[in-house]
Amino acid sequence: MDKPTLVLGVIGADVHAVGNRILDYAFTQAGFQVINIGVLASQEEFINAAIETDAQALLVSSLYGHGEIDCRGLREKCEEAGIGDILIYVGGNLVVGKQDFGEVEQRFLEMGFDRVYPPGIMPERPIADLKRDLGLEEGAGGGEHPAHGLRQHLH
Amino acid sequence: MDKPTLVLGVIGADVHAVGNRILDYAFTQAGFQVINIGVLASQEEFINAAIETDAQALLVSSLYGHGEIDCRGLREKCEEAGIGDILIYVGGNLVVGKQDFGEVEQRFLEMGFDRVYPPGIMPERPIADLKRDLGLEEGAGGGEHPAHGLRQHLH
Amino acid sequence: MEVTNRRLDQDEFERERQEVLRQWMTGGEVDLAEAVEYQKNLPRHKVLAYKLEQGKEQGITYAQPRAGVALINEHIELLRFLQDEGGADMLPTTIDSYTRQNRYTEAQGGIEESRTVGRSMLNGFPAVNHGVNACRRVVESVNVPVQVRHGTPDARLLAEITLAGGFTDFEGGGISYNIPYAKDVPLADTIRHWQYVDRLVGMYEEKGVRINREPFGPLTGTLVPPCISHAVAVIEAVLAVEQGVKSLTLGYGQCGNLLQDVAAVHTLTQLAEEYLAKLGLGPVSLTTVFHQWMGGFPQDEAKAYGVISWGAATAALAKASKVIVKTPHEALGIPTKEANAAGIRATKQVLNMLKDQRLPRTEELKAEEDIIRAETRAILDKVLELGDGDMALGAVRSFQAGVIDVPFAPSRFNAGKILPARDHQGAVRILDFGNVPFGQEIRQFHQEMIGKRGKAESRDPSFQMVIDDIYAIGKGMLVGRPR
Amino acid sequence: MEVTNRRLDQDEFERERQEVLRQWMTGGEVDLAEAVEYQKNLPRHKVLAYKLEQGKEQGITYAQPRAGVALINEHIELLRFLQDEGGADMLPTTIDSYTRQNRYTEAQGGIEESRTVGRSMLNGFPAVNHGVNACRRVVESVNVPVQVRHGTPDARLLAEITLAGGFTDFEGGGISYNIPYAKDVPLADTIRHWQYVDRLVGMYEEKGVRINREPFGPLTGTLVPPCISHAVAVIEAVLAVEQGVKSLTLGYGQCGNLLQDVAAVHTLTQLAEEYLAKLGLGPVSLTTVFHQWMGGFPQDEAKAYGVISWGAATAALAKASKVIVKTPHEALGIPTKEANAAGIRATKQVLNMLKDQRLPRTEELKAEEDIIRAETRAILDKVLELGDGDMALGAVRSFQAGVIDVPFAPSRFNAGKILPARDHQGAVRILDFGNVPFGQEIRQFHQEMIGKRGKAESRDPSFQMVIDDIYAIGKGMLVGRPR
Ligand code: B12
Ligand code: B12
Repeated sequence: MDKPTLVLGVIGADVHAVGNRILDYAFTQAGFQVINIGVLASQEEFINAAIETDAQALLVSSLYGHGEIDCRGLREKCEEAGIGDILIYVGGNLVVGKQDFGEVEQRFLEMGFDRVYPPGIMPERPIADLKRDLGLEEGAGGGEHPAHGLRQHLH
Repeated sequence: MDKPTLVLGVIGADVHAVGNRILDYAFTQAGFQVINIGVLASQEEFINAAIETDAQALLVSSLYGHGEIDCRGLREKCEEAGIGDILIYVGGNLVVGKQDFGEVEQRFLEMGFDRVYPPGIMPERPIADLKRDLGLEEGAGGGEHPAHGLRQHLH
Repeated sequence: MEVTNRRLDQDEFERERQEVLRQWMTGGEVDLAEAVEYQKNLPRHKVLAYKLEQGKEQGITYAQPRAGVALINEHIELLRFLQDEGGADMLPTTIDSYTRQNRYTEAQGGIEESRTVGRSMLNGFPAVNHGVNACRRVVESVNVPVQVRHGTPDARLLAEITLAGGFTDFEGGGISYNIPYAKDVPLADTIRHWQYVDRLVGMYEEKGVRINREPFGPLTGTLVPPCISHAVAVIEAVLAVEQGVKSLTLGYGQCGNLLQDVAAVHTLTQLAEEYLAKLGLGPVSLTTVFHQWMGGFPQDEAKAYGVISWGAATAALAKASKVIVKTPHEALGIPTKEANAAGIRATKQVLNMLKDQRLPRTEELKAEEDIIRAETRAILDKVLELGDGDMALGAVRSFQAGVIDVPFAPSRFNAGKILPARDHQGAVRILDFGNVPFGQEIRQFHQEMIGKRGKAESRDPSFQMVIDDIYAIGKGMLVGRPR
Repeated sequence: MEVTNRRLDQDEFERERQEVLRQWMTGGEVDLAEAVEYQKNLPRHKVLAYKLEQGKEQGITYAQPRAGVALINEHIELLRFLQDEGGADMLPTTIDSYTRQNRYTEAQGGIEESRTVGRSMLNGFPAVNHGVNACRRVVESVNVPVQVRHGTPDARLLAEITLAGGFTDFEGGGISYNIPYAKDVPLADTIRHWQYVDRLVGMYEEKGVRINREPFGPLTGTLVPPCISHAVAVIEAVLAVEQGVKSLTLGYGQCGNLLQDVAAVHTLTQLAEEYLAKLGLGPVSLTTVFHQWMGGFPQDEAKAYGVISWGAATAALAKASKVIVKTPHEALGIPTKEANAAGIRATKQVLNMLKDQRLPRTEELKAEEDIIRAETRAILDKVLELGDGDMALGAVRSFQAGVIDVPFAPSRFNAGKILPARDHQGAVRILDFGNVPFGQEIRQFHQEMIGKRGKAESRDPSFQMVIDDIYAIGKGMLVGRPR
């Protein structure tokens, strides 16, 4: 079986490269095909890379605080590009300042993201989540994570 | 004119001696006759010293947290001993823990103290206050400090 | 009363013991044989002496808070919180001030009032009033060793109850818990009372239970020159070992100058070993405890974190065995459990980051060590001389003579003539020696060091300089410069 | 584009200037002659270069925060708060990330949206969009000097506007604001753009206005070995001085090991002086800036205070001229003004307490200094060789060849082959040298140091070790030990 493919990148005018490098390494180690478009990535670059490589997921990082502005409309653009059902995860320091994560998560779920991670998350959890969401884990299917369910519901 | 006399001490089972030593020095330098009864001083010791030396004020320190228990009834005992009108100031870390000072002040004013000082106060202010309350400062009389006024009112 | 440094006679001790156990009703709960069994059944990781030895081997500096409240359940909750949320390596039970003065009736009042008002009206845990079983509940509720920390001139009953109660470490000493903590208690009395405590620990030791003893290093916590606290620590070590204590942690309170503080930690156990050997005592296991700055703190929490972290850094660079942690509430009042845990976490972050670093040995460091050794020996040799070779007798006579003199101590058995002041780099030196028996060379050194500072500040060293130094750290400085 | 280290031709500069000032409408507000007058009228205590020189004489380490929000009034309020409540010795204006990428339209959007939602939607102050007069309002609202801090590969317009706006210090450089801050911008371009900035500063200098320039020391902030950041700092100093800059503050980001960090600060200006002299440049005024740990922080605020305070302690012991302060919110997001002020206060408490202390010179410290000097010279000599004696050319070619290689940098003009890892004491060493031109002796030193750690951890050094080190401080350690 082919390795599941994902597109990894840091969105907007954001140059934080360290977490990106670690995620690349960790997801590769975990058996994924990682297409790493690096920092300063536009929404278009994410979508084009996904279409070209037939990826099953986008892993969007935003560290520098402009995540809310930069991520807006990404789901809609995916839909327009015909990959509206692709999984989209987002993580990092998504907003300016120390804000209640519950509210931040809610905002991003409403923007169409499937999973939203709090600052400083270690790779283990998103790796497990992605395997589950892609149905790669034994006896596991997508959607049982409440957040994921919520997004499905909102769309 | 004789130097105004005050009794200085640390009340209860309290052994904090450093502030006591500095207050002794500072009030002496400021022209007062300081009768220092030191640490571990009981209410009775304060009162006896005041009667013996005909003191105009008691300066009660409590640092260790039991101030509330230790200071209770001091004003009443003074009244019984016939020095009910003596000025009583209290300062230090009066209660257990970091509590709102406004409330602490209120509690001690109600217990009959004339002035109540927050943690870590420098000697300058109480010296000025005492001079004013004793009418030693040019053109100044006692009682214009709101706390002082309040105590007068409560009694 | 006269006191000498001789192991207490067993019969005399037993008679005294019956009296002690009658001082408060909970004394009746103590049964030594049963207590020894209880202690023996404690898992090793709950025994402080073993943990300290383990840490010593691995070069770890542990972090320990201070904490105690009036009621048992609240106290347990507090300790658990400090263990789980603070990451405390070892826990304390800080005793309230009434108990410290053996005022058990007032302590009882405090317990009751705390129940009524729903917050602790006592500044610590009244272990005597609560009794043996309550202590065991405390010890059993946590996963790390628990130590009794207090300030009790006569701690005989407290020791009986808490050691039977499963505590494995007992702070204090006949000098260090008298001079800074009492006004009117003769030194011979407290030394004698602490011989009792040490003898009790010795008895546990003989029955196979290791209790660690920790003389209280910082004394008044306020500008105490290392030689003074070292002299006291060494004397208390000698007295304890004579009574059969085998495991000791010697303490020192941070002064703030890195070189002086590291030198102080380095020389502390060296000097104790030296005098123990000289007096034919030992071998014993010696470790060190470094107290983060014990004097007046800044009220601002961020600044307090700065002071706390600098203490942690010094402890780590000096490789102290453990560090006693202050909290961001220090200047204001007994900390909440959250503030206490936060102090531990800040401390542990620094300890962990500096775990594998130490201050390299330099000429300057060696010079500080040399001066501390020379000063401490000058004092201790005089103590032995005054005591005709007996440390207990010598200690009493030395305090009488002002040979040992603790700055700002409340006790009238302390001469109170010494005046400390910081030098230009913030090391604590001596401005007025009182009767501390230093030779010309040492005196000159202190005068020069303080003189340099005076020159830099264009003022003559005086009591005002001392006052400025007392306030300095609270105001965000180390050296109290004139404005 | 090819770039050489020669002073820009004045005519060419003037032509370019007209273009630059047309990049955004606010460029029209700049009038150099008037700006020089404005700068000349600033009181001395508001000029960063003078303050730094004063501090250097007195051996003071200043504290400076980072801070910037989208809207002018809020930005002024923020700076005032940091000055009054934090006690900041000098203030920043941190520029937002759109402005840094010259995306002024998006910055404008951020300004508008910030107005609408009532909180800053930008991670900094969009100075270009706000223009010259807004900058002056900022400068006039506070009592200490203000510096522009950013991360802008092409900062020509930003420099024009902010220097005309009364800022007296400008951070950045052609390498240090490209390699860590860009992906696709050729190095020759940014070096050229920063020659413009430096030339502009040189013109102010020639007209009697002293603007300080500060190359960005920490680069990616993540395990950057001192020799790499030193090499970049020296090159940027050389480039700046060539354009007429007379006052420079060289930067270094804390690695965490005390000896290495102090050695790094000590060698930084030495090496710059050495190469400036070698190239016949100078004299200039050189000072240093120490950045508290720039990599991943712990989320817990108490732990963050520990990291912050340890940075402050190192800066003070190294006698850096100033320290850039982190905040207890670092791991989570742009700090509130309260958290920012708290970081400054914790820092200043430690700086003040250590003001008169320094780390004594030891063999170990000297050894660290020697190795940093040897490594940096190995790199810089190769840079000059590759550039045929020209630092600008050499820098471009060196990055191409991986002779200078910044760990974890996003730029594709950086080789990205080097891998750093900590040794057993936490000093940052090099695990994979890539093409960094070290001789056998230096290589062996690094291998041995990391080898010792590997042995202690019973594992072979690998990328996993690097990852562990990246996470370590965030998890409360310095060295990322295996669990
Ligand atoms: C040094 C110190 C000690 C030393 C004291 C040595 C000695 N014998 O003097 C030692 C280590 C022995 C000690 C012991 C204890 N301490 Co203590 N100690 C301190 C500390 C760090 C500094 C006190 C000091 O010397 N300050 C410097 C002097 C100059 O300032 P000051 O005392 O505040 O006095 C000034 C002002 O307050 C004012 N003032 C004081 N009294 C009065 C009265 C009047 C009328 C006026 C006008 C002004 C005034 O003027 C003084 C001069 O400026 C404080 C915390 C702090 N402040 O940082 C804790 C502190 C006072 N201690 C405390 C406690 C609880 C204890 C112990 C019970 C141990 C424990 N549980 O941790 C024991 C108590 C022993 C006893 N029976 O009293 C608590 C009190 C808690 C509370 N109120 O909620 C404090 C606040 C620490 C804390 N946050 O937990 N302590
Ligand atoms: C190092 C660093 C820098 C370096 C970056 C070097 C480089 N090119 O990589 C430098 C110094 C250049 C820098 C610059 C800036 N930075 Co910066 N930086 C940091 C810092 C200290 C560490 C980041 C890091 O490397 N962490 C280590 C890695 C391993 O962790 P990570 O990035 O968080 O990624 C992990 C997880 O978050 C997660 N994750 C990340 N993305 C995703 C995505 C998905 C889908 C999933 C599942 C998981 C996931 O997995 C990763 C691996 O565990 C953080 C604060 C912190 N965290 O301590 C600030 C921080 C991110 N920076 C910040 C800012 C604002 C900036 C600047 C604008 C400057 C400024 N104003 O101070 C510029 C921005 C430049 C730009 N255009 O982007 C802010 C962001 C604020 C906010 N969101 O509110 C932070 C939080 C600091 C702060 N509190 O102010 N920075």
